[in-house]
Amino acid sequence: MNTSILFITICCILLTMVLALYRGIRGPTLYDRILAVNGFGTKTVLIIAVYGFFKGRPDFLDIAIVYALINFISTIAVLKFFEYGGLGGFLHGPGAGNP
Amino acid sequence: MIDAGNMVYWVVVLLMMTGLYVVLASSNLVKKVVGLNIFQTSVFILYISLGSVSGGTAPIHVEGVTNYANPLPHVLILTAIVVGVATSAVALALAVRIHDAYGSVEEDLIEKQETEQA
Amino acid sequence: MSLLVLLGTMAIAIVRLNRLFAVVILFDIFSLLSAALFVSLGAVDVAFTEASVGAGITTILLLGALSLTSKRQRQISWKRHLPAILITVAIGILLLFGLSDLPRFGDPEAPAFGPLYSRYVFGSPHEIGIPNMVTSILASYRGYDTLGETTVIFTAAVTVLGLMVRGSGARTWSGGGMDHHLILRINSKLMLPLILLFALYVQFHGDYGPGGGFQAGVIFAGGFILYCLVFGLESVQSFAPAGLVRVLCACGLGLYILTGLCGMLLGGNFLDYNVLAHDPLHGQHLGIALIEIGVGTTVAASMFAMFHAYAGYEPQA
Amino acid sequence: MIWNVVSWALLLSGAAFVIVGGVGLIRLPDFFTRLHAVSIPDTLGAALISAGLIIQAGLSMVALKLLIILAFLLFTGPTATHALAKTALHGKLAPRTRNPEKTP
Repeated sequence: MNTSILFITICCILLTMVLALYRGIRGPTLYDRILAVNGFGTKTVLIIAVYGFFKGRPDFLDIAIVYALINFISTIAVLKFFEYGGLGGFLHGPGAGNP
Repeated sequence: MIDAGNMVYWVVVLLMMTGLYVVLASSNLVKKVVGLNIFQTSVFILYISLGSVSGGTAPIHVEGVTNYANPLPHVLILTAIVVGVATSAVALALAVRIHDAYGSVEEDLIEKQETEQA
Repeated sequence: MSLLVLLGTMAIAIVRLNRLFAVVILFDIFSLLSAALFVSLGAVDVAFTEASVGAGITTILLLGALSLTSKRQRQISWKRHLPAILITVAIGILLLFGLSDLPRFGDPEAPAFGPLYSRYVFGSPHEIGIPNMVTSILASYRGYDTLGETTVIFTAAVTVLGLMVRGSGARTWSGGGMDHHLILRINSKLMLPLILLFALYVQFHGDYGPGGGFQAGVIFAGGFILYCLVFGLESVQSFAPAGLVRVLCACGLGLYILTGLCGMLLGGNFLDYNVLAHDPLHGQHLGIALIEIGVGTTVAASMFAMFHAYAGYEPQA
Repeated sequence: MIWNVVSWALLLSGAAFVIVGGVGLIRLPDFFTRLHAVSIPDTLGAALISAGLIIQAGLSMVALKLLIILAFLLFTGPTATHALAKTALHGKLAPRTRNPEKTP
């Protein structure tokens, strides 16, 4: 019973990942893609947490923590790239990163 | 050969083909690096799937478990991932310098400039 | 299984897109997916590395390169497509032939599960005395390999710095932060100590769970990169000046080699930890901890130095 | 036993919220409305699923790690979405309004 409930949860999260992936591939704006990546990261965190319980070895939650952190860092990097056109200072002036 | 258990290998081949295709077909050097990374990931998945065993768990010792995945490919791939990012950093740095020198990272445009200079 | 299908879809979507920025974003999702696949295949350490390296550092480096080159790819002509497709299909067919020789997926009789496997899996808890077999192989059984990999990372960092940094690299930058993102600034300030603390946990917990020097180094660098992104490049100069970071790159590798040499001086072989302490298990623990610190230092410093080289690069006219 | 049922209920409702967020990501008309859709699984879905798992883990290291994950998610998710919305507004992406000229 418990495993089947966990399995259903995993399936639901996977389905949502597919939906987010659709948004990531289709766009239409680049902000939608960033949003999709961000949502996708959260779902990966959840799926790894649930998967650990599903397999009966929930010791590997560290990976989920790394995901949460790295996802945040890369989202910020993408935003910075967007707004300032580079990772450092104002290389090309604000807004130059807009395609 | 065609059954669900071996699907991992099929995906490995598919990823290898896409990675190779990106490297061959695209003229943009940055996209070529992305293609190389895809190719690399396919090799990683191949190694890991060769080292996995049905019913085996992660190779971290706990009392009472005797069926582990093979840890050796994990070690090789773990270091290969970090080395992979280091080498792509070098490749991207070269691309940036090429962009400085030629004003473009498209292969055909660079070649055109080269032939004009010669 | 469905993860595999998703991976394939992602790869094909990456091929079709011409906007390089979208390609980078999709590649980010691609590495998240492959890391999830590694977890489901039982390779937790690999998933750890892929999550921190693939999704974090690679994305950031690709973005850095994109901001310094062009953001779009030119349309490819058919002259280029056709031979590429032919070659790819030919190699694909060859690979499919090769598949038939591979052992079945998950076959316990496969050649990968020979005597070496038994030695590593069943010998490691007694000979090395730590539960995580990946760490014991990485740091002890195959310490030479890891020394080589660390050297490669060091060399790559040196190459990137040589290619991208002109002068002393100690220029001061101004106005590089995300000044009007107030909430982001405050939250990042709160996050930074947690990230660094977690990196230290990963570093020293690597004997017992997934983690180790490589992963910890990348997470450590990730924390500093976040700080750089939000507060500007010059903000880190005060406590991590470029010169210090470069010295640390070499120090980590030096610590690794010194640990190996200590083994030789004490009467063992190079990278033989059994002789480092009064009994072999203690020696192994000590040796593994030392070289993990070395690896972590080199990786963290190299990653941060490479990020800095990309972010602080000024294109030549 | 009763705790098991509570945990299952939490897990399933969390999964339901995650799905709702996913559907919203597809169905809603423009970027700013989709932001709302993403924050549902980021906060409520994650909280419910973690709560369900914490009940299963009992008082242990695993439960603590789950709490840390939840804290990180609750911290980073809204921050990232907020920064994203701000960047989008700065990048001249106009929210869709009732103005008939702007409706597609």
